[in-house]
Order: sequence, then structure tokens, then C-alpha cells
Amino acid sequence: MITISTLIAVPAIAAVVLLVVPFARQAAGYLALLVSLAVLGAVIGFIYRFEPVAGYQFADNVSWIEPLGVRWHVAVNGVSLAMIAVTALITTCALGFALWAKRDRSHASAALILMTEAFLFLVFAARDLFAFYVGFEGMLIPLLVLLVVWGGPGRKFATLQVIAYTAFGTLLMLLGILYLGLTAPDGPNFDMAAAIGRGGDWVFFAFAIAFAIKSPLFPLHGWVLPAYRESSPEVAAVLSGVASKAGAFAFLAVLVPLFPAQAAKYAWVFIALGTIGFLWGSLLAFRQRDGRGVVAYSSIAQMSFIVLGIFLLSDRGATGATFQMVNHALISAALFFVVGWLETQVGSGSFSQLGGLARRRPVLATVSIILGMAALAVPGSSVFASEFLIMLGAFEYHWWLGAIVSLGVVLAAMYMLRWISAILHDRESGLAGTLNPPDLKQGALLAILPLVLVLIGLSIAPAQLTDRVDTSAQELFSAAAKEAGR
Amino acid sequence: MIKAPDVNWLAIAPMMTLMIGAFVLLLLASFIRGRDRGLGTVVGIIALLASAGFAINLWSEPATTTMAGALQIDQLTQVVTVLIAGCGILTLLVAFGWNRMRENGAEFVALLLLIAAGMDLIAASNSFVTLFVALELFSLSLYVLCAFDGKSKASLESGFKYLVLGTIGSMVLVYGAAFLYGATGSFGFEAINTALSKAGSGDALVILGTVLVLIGLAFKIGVMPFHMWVADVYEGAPTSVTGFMSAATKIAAFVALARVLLDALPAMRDTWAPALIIIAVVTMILGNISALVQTNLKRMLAYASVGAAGFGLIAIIVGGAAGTRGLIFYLVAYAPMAIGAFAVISLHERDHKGIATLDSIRGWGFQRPVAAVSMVVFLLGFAGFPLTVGFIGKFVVLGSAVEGNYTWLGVVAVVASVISLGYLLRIMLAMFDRGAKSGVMMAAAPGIGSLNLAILLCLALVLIGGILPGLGLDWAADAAKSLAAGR
Amino acid sequence: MDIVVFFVASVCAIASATAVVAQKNPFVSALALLGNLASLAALMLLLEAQFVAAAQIIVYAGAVMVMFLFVIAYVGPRGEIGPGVRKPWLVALSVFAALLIAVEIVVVVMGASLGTVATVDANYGSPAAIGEALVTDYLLAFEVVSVILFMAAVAGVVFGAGGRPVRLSDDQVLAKEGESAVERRREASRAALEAARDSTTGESAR
Amino acid sequence: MTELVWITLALPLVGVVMLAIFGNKLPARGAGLLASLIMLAAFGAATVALILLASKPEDQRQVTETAWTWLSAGDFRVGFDIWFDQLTALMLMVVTGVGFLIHVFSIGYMKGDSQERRFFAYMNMFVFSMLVLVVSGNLVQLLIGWGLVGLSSYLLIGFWHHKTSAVKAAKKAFIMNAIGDVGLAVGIFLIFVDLGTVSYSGVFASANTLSETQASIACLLLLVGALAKSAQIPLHTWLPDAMEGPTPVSALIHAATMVTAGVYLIARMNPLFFYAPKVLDLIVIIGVVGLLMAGAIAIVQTDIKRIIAFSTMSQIAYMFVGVGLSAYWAGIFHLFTHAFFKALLFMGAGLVIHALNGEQDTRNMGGMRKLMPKTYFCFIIGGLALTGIFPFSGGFSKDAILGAGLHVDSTIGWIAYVGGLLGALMTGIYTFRLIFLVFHRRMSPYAEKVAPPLIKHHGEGPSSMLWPVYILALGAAFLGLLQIPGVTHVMSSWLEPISPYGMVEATAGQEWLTTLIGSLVGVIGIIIAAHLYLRESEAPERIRLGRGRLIAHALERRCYWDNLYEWMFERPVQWAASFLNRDVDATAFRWLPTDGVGTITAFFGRSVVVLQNGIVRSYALVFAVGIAGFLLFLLVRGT
Amino acid sequence: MSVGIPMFLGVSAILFTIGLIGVLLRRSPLTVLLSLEIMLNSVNLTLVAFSRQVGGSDGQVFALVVMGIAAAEVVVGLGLVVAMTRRSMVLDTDELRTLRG
Repeated sequence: MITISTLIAVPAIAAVVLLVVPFARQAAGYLALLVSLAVLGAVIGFIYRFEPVAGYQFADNVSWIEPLGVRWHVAVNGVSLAMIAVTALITTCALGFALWAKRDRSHASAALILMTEAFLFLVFAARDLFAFYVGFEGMLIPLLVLLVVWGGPGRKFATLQVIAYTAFGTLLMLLGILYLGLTAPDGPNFDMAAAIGRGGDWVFFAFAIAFAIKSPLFPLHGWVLPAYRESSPEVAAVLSGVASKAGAFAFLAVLVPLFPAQAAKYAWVFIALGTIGFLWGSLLAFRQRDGRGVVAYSSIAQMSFIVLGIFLLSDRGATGATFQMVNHALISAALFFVVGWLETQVGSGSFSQLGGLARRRPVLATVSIILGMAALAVPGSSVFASEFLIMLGAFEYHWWLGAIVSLGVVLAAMYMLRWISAILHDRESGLAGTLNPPDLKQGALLAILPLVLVLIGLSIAPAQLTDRVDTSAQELFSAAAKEAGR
Repeated sequence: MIKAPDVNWLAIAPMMTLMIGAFVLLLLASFIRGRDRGLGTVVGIIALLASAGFAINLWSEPATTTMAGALQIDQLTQVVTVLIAGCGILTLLVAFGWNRMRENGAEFVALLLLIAAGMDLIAASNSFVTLFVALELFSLSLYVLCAFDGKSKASLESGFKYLVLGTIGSMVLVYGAAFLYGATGSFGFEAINTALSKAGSGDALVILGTVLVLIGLAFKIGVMPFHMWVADVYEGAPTSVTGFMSAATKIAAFVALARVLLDALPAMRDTWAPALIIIAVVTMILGNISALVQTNLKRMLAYASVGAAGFGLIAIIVGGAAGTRGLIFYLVAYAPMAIGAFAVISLHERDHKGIATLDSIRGWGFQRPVAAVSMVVFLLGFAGFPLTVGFIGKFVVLGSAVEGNYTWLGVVAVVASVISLGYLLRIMLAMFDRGAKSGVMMAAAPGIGSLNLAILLCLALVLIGGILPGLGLDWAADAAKSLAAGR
Repeated sequence: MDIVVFFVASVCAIASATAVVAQKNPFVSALALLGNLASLAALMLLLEAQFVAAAQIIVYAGAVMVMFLFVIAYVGPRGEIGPGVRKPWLVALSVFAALLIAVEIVVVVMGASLGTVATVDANYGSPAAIGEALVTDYLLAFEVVSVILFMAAVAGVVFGAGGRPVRLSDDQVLAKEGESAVERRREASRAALEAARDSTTGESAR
Repeated sequence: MTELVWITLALPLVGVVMLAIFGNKLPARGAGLLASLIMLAAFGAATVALILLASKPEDQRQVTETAWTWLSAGDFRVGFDIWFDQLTALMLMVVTGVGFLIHVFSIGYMKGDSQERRFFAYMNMFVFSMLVLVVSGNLVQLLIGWGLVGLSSYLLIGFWHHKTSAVKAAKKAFIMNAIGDVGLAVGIFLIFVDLGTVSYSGVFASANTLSETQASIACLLLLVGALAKSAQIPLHTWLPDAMEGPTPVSALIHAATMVTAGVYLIARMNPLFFYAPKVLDLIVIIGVVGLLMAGAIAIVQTDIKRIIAFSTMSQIAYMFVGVGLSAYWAGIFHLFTHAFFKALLFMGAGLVIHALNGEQDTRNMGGMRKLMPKTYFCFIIGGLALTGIFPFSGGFSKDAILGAGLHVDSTIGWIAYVGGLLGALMTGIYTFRLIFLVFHRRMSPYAEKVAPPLIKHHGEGPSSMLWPVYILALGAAFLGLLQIPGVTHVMSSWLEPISPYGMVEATAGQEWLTTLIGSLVGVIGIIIAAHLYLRESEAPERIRLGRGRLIAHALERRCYWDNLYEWMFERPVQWAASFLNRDVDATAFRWLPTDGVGTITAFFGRSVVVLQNGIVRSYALVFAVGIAGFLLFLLVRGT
Repeated sequence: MSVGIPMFLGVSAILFTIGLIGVLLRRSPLTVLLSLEIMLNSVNLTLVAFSRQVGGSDGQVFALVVMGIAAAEVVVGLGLVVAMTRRSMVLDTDELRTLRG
């Protein structure tokens, strides 16, 4: 029987094996891919076994560090299972892309990506604050090394900025976790269930800042651009696709249920920041000069929007936010693959070096347009469905909030169209004109295609996802909603 | 007829083993010439293992005092003994390939054993007299070890600086002890505690004594503003010694501080707590900030250890069961990381045949991936990342702060920790700098095997301690009970 | 009577200590330290610590100082050679800080309510009493001190090992310290030799 | 019956998928044939469905069916629905029928373009999107169709993506439509918040619970969507630019189907608009202003397709007037006839453009009558229908709208009536100006050089291009007969049931009167056009530079709407984005918390280690100062 | 006994300070070591004085221990000075500045 613990352990162990055993170059990459595929299969198994009812399922709960009252308690509900599934998918694609891109020291890079996956699983499944923290901060380690070793030319400052920034928030949260765990009524107890409602305002904000940085929520987004710009595409995909979701997920699955009173009291803060961030990111994405910049700022916008959705403390907000997390994960990962492909083929992601690539490259054009259109939430896309839910929630919160947020959608249309045009349209110019890259095919396409297909699937029947997460999401915010009198 | 005091030989066996080991080694070395290195290492490791063995053997024994009450043999002593023995063994492995070991290996190992004995004595000390002699035993030997590399002027310079400043520190400590003696009539910790808890804490003489003692010990720990020696000495001393110092000295000095403040001077908390808070805050922030601008790795890590010492002070300030356990575990956790990091630097110095700087290690990580990855783990441990023992150390200390309503100190520690990332990451970045052409020639330097072994041992300890720290925490909790505050 | 002895000894102690610090020539400083030790021994006698006072003379004057003098003779009785770092504010701050410490301690000890001085019997401070304490209550300290002294011997071996001493040639000194330094060094070593000769003759005369 | 609707809906999607996946394996012609055949099949299915619907008793002519729950969150559930009633059936006919003809036309028009398969895939996708829009049974699905047609329109306008102007136009259209989508979405939110449902049946059933304010705001927001999609003031500026797309696209999307979606929306939501009479009045006013403005602008344009585009805008404004007057059937009727005659005109224009090797400027045309007599003939029919001359189709439908204005007999009604007649005059002028410029007069040097050899080679066009034109010409000529005042009333009675609150329908007398006046006005317009443009004369230029120069300038600059938007939105947004990015974000959020803090700390670090100067006595000094300081602090504090 | 213990303590404090000033101001390593000896002695005086005050022998024993350690310290210190001389190092503490920053 595969348990959640196995799910976490398999990629972790595989990572260690890959690091230690000297495999031949390609073999390591394929092995990692195989492992991640197996994990993905197991996750799909979980999805089938999952019952869309309240509460957490598939729990593993054993003592871990007895003297500290730390337990290894992992379990999933609909929301976390959705995130785990998307993590498994994106990791697989990232490994595939890395294999295609022929990264040097492939065994190490693959191992680190698998390690990230394991940490992310832990974040999404942990029901113990200590374990949660281990995952939340631990995932920085492989990402850090990936950034340091395989990063772009500006990786030095990027690494410093990213790690210091995110670690700051995380460490603040550590204080909060310690408070919750050590002041438990009967001895130290880090279980999340035991921490509900015990934290004060400062603990709440310690958690919130950590999550806001990771998400990233405006105005704590300074690390995003360097991180996304300097990491290799598959790492950027994992980073923007799922690692950042850890923050938003934690808002929904940790912060809101653990601090119902504060969540209700300070919801307006996050709604305000989310709104500003949504508009801010959208507006600034419009002025970026390269593909990564646009994806980075659109991520800021989207993540702020997700946080906004979470703090609406309503069905629409929470389900929409979960859904949007999945969508944005798929889209930003795929966009990074496209950008990464462009960079390998053209040697630059700068808009001034691109253009006219739609000619004679139907696959690239189709993929880019599908992704772009999904990103700008063209009605009928899965992003539209999720954004629709969040906006509806915003509208239910207050009509003017819905109205303001709507502005962001228009801005999103503007920057995504600019992205598509800059890559695909006009005459071939710059390096793209000189190098005349081939069409997107085989390896890179295989990495992108699953994401696109899942997006299309979710567009056709988004209820397949929302039905599964609805109950869980409702459970997460219901206490806070009650506090808020909603 | 003077009746000599009873001696519990079993209880003092760990220290005795070390001292006897030192004598025997020197004796043997005078007969067996030219085999200094192997002989020293073997005897040293045997002695250290034996001392650790004796200490473990004593673990379940109840706490006793011996040598006419001069020594207090309890679980804290045992933990420290085992730790110091571990540090010693690792240091011997690190030092094995070092040139000086061929010439004066026996002396080196003998001094190391004496230092270890001194440190064990500190952990067992029950009065200022014992504390002082133990402190001097290890300090004086350490001055010698720092200056051991006679060919290097930097080494001599560091030894001399350490000596001058260290002596002032010792004098301040004794001076303070004298005032406490004058006020209470005794050097014994328990007697002082009894007298002070009766008399109250307002007496200027006692305050004077407390402050001077505090400063003397603060000097030994190397916290601001009494840290000025640290960077220079760490940089100048032979790297194996630096590693040993950063781990073992810290343990000894912290245990001394804990014994003095928590056992002898709990009544003076109003005096020393504010001082320690100021020291801790300043040290954590400025120590790490100073490290930020360094380019010499040993120096950088020296400042890092200053910062880490400030962090350890939090646990003493908080006190209580949580604080003392936190402190002891933090020391346990810190040791393998520090020794490991300096071992890697040592390896690099041998590869590079020169000092380790951010420039010299550029790209080195690709040549020695195992060592470099281990270094990354150690550095992440310093920064307190999960799955390293450093995280658990940080966890328990911060936990004690939060529990003891010193959360704001925790926030300062967090800020300091983030600053520390600034330089820790720079080391990693430099090691894995793809662009740089490493000028290092990978000559087959001697003794790399034992060095690698030491690094891997440290790595294993750091990781195991990070993933399954339960046992260590139990030990720390038991050892904490040896302190009045820990009960 | 006690007061007179006290003041004389104190003034001697302070004066000789000042001399130690103030003298340019280490040789002279070392000799001044002898005076300081002697004055302190006198003060200790006033405090009825006969054994300690005796040990002070024997250990310090007899052993430690001799060692000092040997080394001073060995390295040459050079005073301060290099130009040094001269910053007036550094000096001022040093003196200020040291004086501040002195004032603080003096204020505290002078104002301390020490209570009555304990009455002691004749045995107090005698070699017998101290000796007994050393082998009973302070057996450990006693033993450890011996280990430390043993360690110091090892240290001597460590520092003494290696090649023969290298004296700087004049050229090297010149290169290092500039022309005037050579002259200064010669001057200093001559003076030191003079002083050494003086002191030994003086002592034998006494 | 519903199966047939599903089939109709699914067929174009199948076409898209097949073209996307197997497109590369098909021969070049195959793509067009496949797409057209699919359209034919869809048209057939839609026709059968219509017949089946008509064969039902009148009270059962409305069917709904849900395929699956599309989206759910709490009590919010949206299904993928069809809602099949008289209006839907009519729209299906227009979309598939006209769509089929245009597909066929495209086979010839796009021949030789290397991107044919992509074109037909997009075209099929557009049809699918439009069908989703019209068959939807709930507002969210409507919005999906709404957005997807926008997307298809974007793709097709920018079909020739190597042309910068085309890409720009596509983006502009998309963004304008996105604004409309958002307005519509917000309207839907409001409806859901107020009524708790988004399905048509639910909304219609509970619309009476809304207060007038609520209903008005909701309808206003829906109107925003309608205005954007139908290119009405003030969201109309994209339509003329959209003519950068291939001509069949203009015919299908920017004349026949998509741009009329706004009219469809208002007609569809009429039970809701019933409770917002002020909004209906507003629609009329917007319509009147729009039809006058667009007509006036059309008079001065020189690009053949832009003239037709402004004409389209003007005609849709008529439809708005119609639905605004609650004469929904009249609006839809005009939509229906307009689809034919406007597609006809576009295709005719396409033939001309084809014959002139892509030239669109009327100044480079002239005298084409002799070269392209069939086209000329059809164009004349289309022009007459557009001008609304009795008995061509446009006349009946337009006069139904104007007659409704007369019938209402209120201020708004009179505004609509008079404005509509004035619009008819302009329609006459610009339509025949276009015809005269293109087909009459002397051939321009360019046309003389290019056209004859092409015509000689191809004829007026391949049969696949000509036959659709003929069929459309038939429709344009005779479809008006469906509704001869006082004689036939197929349209009004067929559409009667979609409005539970009844529709405005003029009496036969009013209609005949309107027809008389309307035709008269149209003829006057034609005469004016003939006077000014039939022969080369100085008159237009004199007016342009003389007394009418201010108006002419304004009209040539399209009444400054583009400039207004540029200065009001585009530039401020760009400026703000640049400023925020370059100055605020880069400094306050990117530099300050990361590099900034780093720089500051490093500076402090360097200051701190200044003390560490290597001199042991200064270390001792720090030590001494520390001792002194702590002693002082703690002694003072402790005692 | 007519001289109060505080007087002795005061003298020892002054001696301590003088020793400290020596360390702070003098640059010759030998003088610095001598200054350290002064500090040691002053501490010894304090110990002895307090021993008299308390009436026990602990203070005196401690003073003896300090003395012994001082001897060892001098050995190490002087050994270092000798070693430095052998390495041709300039005997001036201000010149010992290779380690800094």
C-alpha cells in the first residue's frame, strides 16, 4: 500500500541515490524521470482513492522527535492533493525538460529537482508544524543549489537576494511555530490540529509574512524577478509553478484554519494587498523587456490575486484560489519551458531579439497562443473558471472590490498579448531572424504538452477539480468565516 | 596527620586518561623517534576514545563530587567529555596530514589531550579555583597550539595576541572571583549561591564580582565587545586547531558560563541578564555583519562563530530547563559543523597550498565535489536549515526564547541569521562558480584520506543529528538537569 | 606602624609598577617589577599571609624574573622598535578607560560594607595551614597546576624546536625598518648591555 | 432535436481538432473543403433542428439540456447547457448558413496562402465559439462564447501576423473586447449576487424581484459587453482597424455574426431589460448617435473595407435602436438581413480586392464595372439592400425598426425615427459613393495596370467565390419578403414568444409610411452621391477644404475617438507602468529589501571591522572600554 | 590590624589599572608581558586581602595557584617571544598586524 509517507520518501531517496551513485550521464536523467513518473502514477492513484469529503485522508502519524513533541504527521485533503498532483506533474515535466536541455552534471540537477519535489510534498501534506517547516524551508536548499550551480550570469546576487529574503520570512514563522508548539497545554505538541486558535496577532503575522514572501504577495515580491530570471528554465518552472504555491497554499491550509480570529480580523489587509499586487504585477508585466520578466510579474499578479481569493473567506474565493493555484502552476511552468526553449534556440529571451517565430513553426505558435490565452483568462479556459470564481467572490465581498479586480483582467490581456506578439508576430528580427530556430518538437514539446493538455482538460470540465476540492476548501476557511460573521 | 581527600577514581577517570595519555605519549615519543605522527595520532585517539568510554560508562551513575568537593561529576560532565573527545578525534584526523605533525606530532597531540582534560575539568568544576585552573590548563595549551606552526608568522602572531588578551581575560575572571570570595567567603559555587540568595543582590561588591566574572567568561566565549581576539586568532592558528577551538572552546566556555551564572550566581540574575542581553544582541548582529565583509574564509567563519556565540547566549539568558537543554544541544550541534567546515578549509589549503579566500575557492567545488557539498551542508547548518543538526540547535534555542518570553531576542536572532546567509551563501557561490578557472593544482597532498574521513564523519553527524535528533535531545535534557536551572 | 609600612609598601608598589610600564628598556622594567614584587610581599605580610609572601619572592623573584631576564638578554634588550601607531586619542582613550575602571573598582571597594575583619589565630597564613589546604581541599588545583607547569615545559620544547635562531642582519633590518632603526637598535642593545652589566655588578656588590 | 443542436455545436469543434492535428497531412485545398463540408453539415443539422422546432406546438418551442456541470463552488453551479428556442434557431441558421457560404468563398479567396489550414481552423473555431454563445442556457456559458469569439476574432484579424498593423489591430480588438467581457462578467456577478442564479430560466423567472436600480445596473453592465462586441460608441474603435484581417473574416465576423452578438444579448435578456427601461432608452440614444456618426465617417473614408466597416457599425446601431425600442424582432430581423447584404458587400469587396491584387484604397480603383459586371450587379443589390430601398431586404428590416420608433410615439421614439431617417440618407450617400468610386468613373492608373491581366486570367473569380455571392445576393434581395407589412409576418410571430412582456410592432400603416419615406430618403442619398461622385468633380474636395473642413477633418480622424483613448488611457497607463517599473518597483521593492539592505549592512560591516586593525593593544583597549562600560552600566543600575 | 582591607583593595585596583595601561600603551612584547605580571600580582593582592577579611585560607591558596599559573604563562609568553625572534619578527606589537580586518 502506498502511503503519503512513501510518496515523500521515494523522490527523497531517489535523490540521495542519484547524488551518491555515479550513473552515466543520461542514465541518471532517465532514472530520475522514471522515478517522477512513478510518483505521478502513485499520485493519480491517490486521486482515485480520494473521497471528496471533509477532513484529512491517508494519514500517517508516528512520533518523530519525542523530546520536542514532534510527530511525523502527514495527510491530505482535497486542496493539498490538488497541489501534490500538480507538483508531481510539473516535476516530471521539469525533469523531462532538463533531460532535453542536456544540463551538465545531470545527475545532480535531477537529484535536486527530485529533492525539491519531496520537500514540496511535505509542505503540502504536513499536518505537523515542525514537518511543515522542514518542508517549507527545506525546499530552499535544493533550489539554492540549483540556482547557484546552474543559474544564469546574474545568479550570485539573485541567490543572495532570493535565499536571504525568503529565509527571513521563514525564520519569523519558525518563532511562531515554536510559540504554538511549545505553549501547547499538555507539553510540546506541534500538531496543527492542536494549534488552532491559540496564536496571537504576532504569531499570525509571523506566519503571514513568511507565506507572503514565498507567495509572493505585494509588496514582498522583490526576490521574484532575480530568481525567475537567473534560474534555469526547469528550475524556474518548479519555482514559479509549485514552490511559490507553497506560500499561497499555506495561507489557505495553515494560516486561515489555524488563526480563524486573526484571519477574519485582518482579512482586509490581505484583500487590499492582493488587490494592489494584482494590479501592480499586471501593470509592471506590461513593461518587462523579456519573457521571464513578464512571467515573473504576471506571477506576482496572479499570486496576489490568489491570496486575495483566499482571504475572501468564501466558497468562491477558496475554491477559486485553489483552482487558480493549479492553473497558474501549469501555466507558469509551461511558459517557462517555452521561454527556456527560446533561450536555448535563440540564445536570448529578450523581446528585442525575438519576433516572427509563428512563421513556419505551427507547434510553437499553437502552444504559445494556447498558453497565452489561458494566462489572460480568455473565457472558457480553466483560468477563466478560477478567476471567475475569485472575482465572483470578490464581488460578493463588496461590489467595488469586484470592479477593481476586474481592471486587472484587462491589464492581463494587455501584457499577455504583448508577450505573444513579441515572440510570434511581426517580422523575424534580431537573433531569431539570424538563427532561424526550428519548430518546437520532441523533447521540449513532450515536457510542455502534458501541461497544456491538462490545462485543456481542466478547461473542458473544471468541475472535476472544483468538486473534489470544494468540501476541503470550505472546511479550511469555515471557522474564520464564522469569526468574520459571514 | 593530614588526611588526603577521597578520590573517586572512576569518576575522574576520563580526565585522568587524557592526562596520562599525554604523559605516556611524550614518554613514548622520546623512545620511538621519527614516528611522531602515527604514534601521536594513535595514542591520542586511544586516549580520547577511552575518556569518552569512561564517560559513557558513568552516564547512568548519580551525580557525585570528588577531590574534596572540587569536582562535580554529573551528566553534564559526561556529555562534555564525550563531545570534547569527539572534537579531539576529529581534530586529530584533520591534523594528521599536516607537516608539523611529522616534526612535533607528539607534542601537538599531548597538548590537545591536555586541552581536552582542561575542558572536561571545566565541565566538572565546582568552584572558581577549579574553574580557573581548568580554564588556564586549556587556555595556555591552546596559546601554544595556536602558535604551533612555528614556520608561519601569522601563527605566532595569533598565539601571542591570544596570550596577551587571554591573560587579561583570565585576570579579570580571577579578579571577579576574588570579589565574590570577599563578599561570600567562598569560591565554591554552591556556597556562593547560598550566601547570595540570603544576602540579596544589591551589594556593589557582588555586582562588581559578577560583572568581572561575566566579562572574563565572555572573553573566553568570544562575544562582543570581548571578541577582538577571535578573528585574528582563528585566522592565524593552524586550521585544524581553529576548528577545534571553534567547537571545543565554545563548548567549554559556554559550560563554564552556564555553571557560573546558573549555579553560582542565579541570585545575580538582575545584574547579568541585562548585560548578557546587550552582549547577545550586539554580538549576533555585529558579528554576522563583520563576517559579511570578509574574504578570508577562516576569518569569515571566525566572525560567524562570534555571531553563533551570541546566539548561544540567548539560551543562558532564558535559563530554565528549556534554556539549558537548548544551550547544551546547541553546543552539541555546533561542534560537528564547525569542525567539518574548518576541515574542508584545511583540505582546500592543502590543495591550494595557501590560505583559503573567496577567490581561491572559486570553482573548487567542482574539483572536490564531496568536500564542497559537505561544506554546503555545514554552512546550511550554520544558517539553521532543516535536516541539518544546526536547525535543531536553532530550534531548541529559539524555542526556549519563545517559551521564556524572550521572543524579541528570537527576532533579533532571525535577523542575524538572515545576515549570516549573506556570507554563507557567498562561500557556496564561490565554490560553485562555473565561470572561474580554479588555479588549484590537485597535488596528492598527504593525509587527505583521514581528512576526508573527518569531513564525512562530520557530515554524517550533521545529517543524522538533523533528521533524528531525539537521542541527542534526551542527552541534552538529562545533562541540563545537572545545572540548578535545568532541574 | 602598620600604616607606615602599608603606605611605604604601597607607594613603592605603585611607583615600581609605574616604572615597569613607563620604562623604555625592558631590562629596567623587569628590574622595576622585582621592586613591585617585593613591595607586594610586604603588603601580604601585613595581611598575615606569610607563606604567600614568601612564595611571591621565591617563585616570582627567584624563578619567573630570572626567566624574564634570560629572555630579555637573549632577544636583546630592545625597547619599542617600529614607528608604532601613534594616535593621541587612542592614548587618551586608553588612559581614560583604565582610569575609569580603577575609579569604579576603588569606589566600590572603598564603599563596600565588608563588615568586621575576621579574627585569625597564629596559624593563619602559615606554611602548615596553606600546605594542608593545598593537599586536601585544593588537591585538584594543586595537581592541575603541576600539569600546567608540565605543559609549559612542553611548550618550551615546541617553541625551542627547529633551526637555530636567525638574527636579522643589518641589511634586513634596514630593509624592514629604515635606516635610523639600525642605529636605534645598536644604540638600544648597547644600552641594554650596559644596564645588564650594571645590574649584575650591583647585585653582586650587595 | 437537441441532439441535432449538439451536433451542430460539435461539428466545427471536430473541424478545429482535425485541422489542428491532421492539417499538415491534408492537401492545401483539402483544409478548405473539409471546413466547408463541416459547415454544410452543421447548417444541415441546424436547418433540420429549426424545422423540428417549428413543427412543435408554439408553447413547446423552447428546450434546454445540460451536458455536464462545468464549474461549481458551493451553491454556485454552472452547467454546459443548450437553450434552444426560436431566437437560438434563427441565430444558428445565420451563423451556420452565412458561415458556410463564407467558408466556401474563402476556399477561393485564400488559395495560395501558405497558411490556409490555420485559417480554416480558426474559422471553424470561430463558428464553434459563436455557436457556444448562441446556444448557451446560462450567462457564464454565454460569456465563454463571448470570450471565445473575441479570441477567434483576435486570431483572424492578426492572421497575417507578419504585418505590424494587423497585429496591432488584433490586439486592439482583443483588449476592447476584454473590456466588454469584464463588463459582462461583472454584470453576471451582480445578477448572481442579486438572484443567486446565472441560468436564463432562473434569471427570467426571478427578474421581477429586482429593484429598478439593481436591474438597471445589471443591464448597464451587460450593455458594456454588448457595446464592445458590437462596436458601438464608445467601444467601437476596434472595428475599422479589424479590417486588417482577410476579407472573409470581415464578412463573417465583423459583419454577419460576432458583431451582432450585442444585439442578440439584449434581445436574449429582454425579460431583464424590461425592468430597466432607462437603459433601453440609453441603448436607443447610443444607437442613434452611433448610426449617425458611423454613417458620417463612412462618407469620408477611402478604404473600401473601412467604409463597409463603418457601415456595419451604423447598421448595428440601427439594430440597437430596434432592441432599445423593445422591437426585438425588428432588431433581430435587421440582424438577419444585414448578415446577408453585408456579407455580400464584403465578399463583393473581396472580389474587387482580389482582382486588384490586394489593393483596398478606393482611389486606386474606379471603372471596375466593365471588368467585373457580375460583381457589380451583386454589389448594386447589396447596396440597395443596405440603403433600404424598397423592396430589398434591408428596407423591410430597417423600416420595421423606424416604424417601431413611430409606434412608440415618445421623445425617444421620435429621436429614433428622425435619426434613423437621417442615417438612411447617409447610408445612401456612402453606399453609392463607394459603388461610384469603385465601379464607375475612370479607371485609376493602378487599376488599369493590375486588374485587366488578373481578370483575364481568372475571370471575376473562381466559382467557389462567385456562387456564395450569388446566393447571398438572392438573400439580400428577397429575404425582406418574410415580413411585408400587413402581408407576411413570419419574423415577428416567430420571435414573439422570446419576449414574455411583448414586443413593439408598428402597424402596417406606420410601416408603409416609413418605407415610403425611408426609400425616398435613400434615393435622395443616392442622388447626392451621384451628384458628387459619379463623375470626377471638384465638389467633394471643395467641401472638404472649404466650409466643411472642420467636420471633414473630424470625420477623417474618426471623430477623434482613437486620439481620446490614446491620451486618456494608453499613454497614462504606459507612463504609469514605466514609472512604477523603473522607479518605484525597482527601488522600493526590488533594490531596497535585497540589495539595499545588503549594501547598508555591508557598509556597517566595514565600519565595524575598522576596529579590527590588527593591533593587539587596540584590541585590549576595546576590551578595557567594554569592562569600564559594563561596570559603569551595571553598577549604576544595580545600586 | 589597623589598615583597613579596602585600602589594600584600592592599592590592588590601582596596580591592576597600571598593568592594564601598560598593556594598552606599550608596544614591546616583553613590557606587555611584564605589565600582565603586574595585573596578576594585583589580583593576588586582592585575593590575599579578601582571604584576610574572610579569615580562611582559600584566598591565599588561590593566590598561590595564580602564581603557579603565572609562571607557566610567562614560560609560554616568553617562549613565544623567543620563537618570534627566531622567525626574525619585529618585536613590536604594533607590527604584528598581518592578521586584521
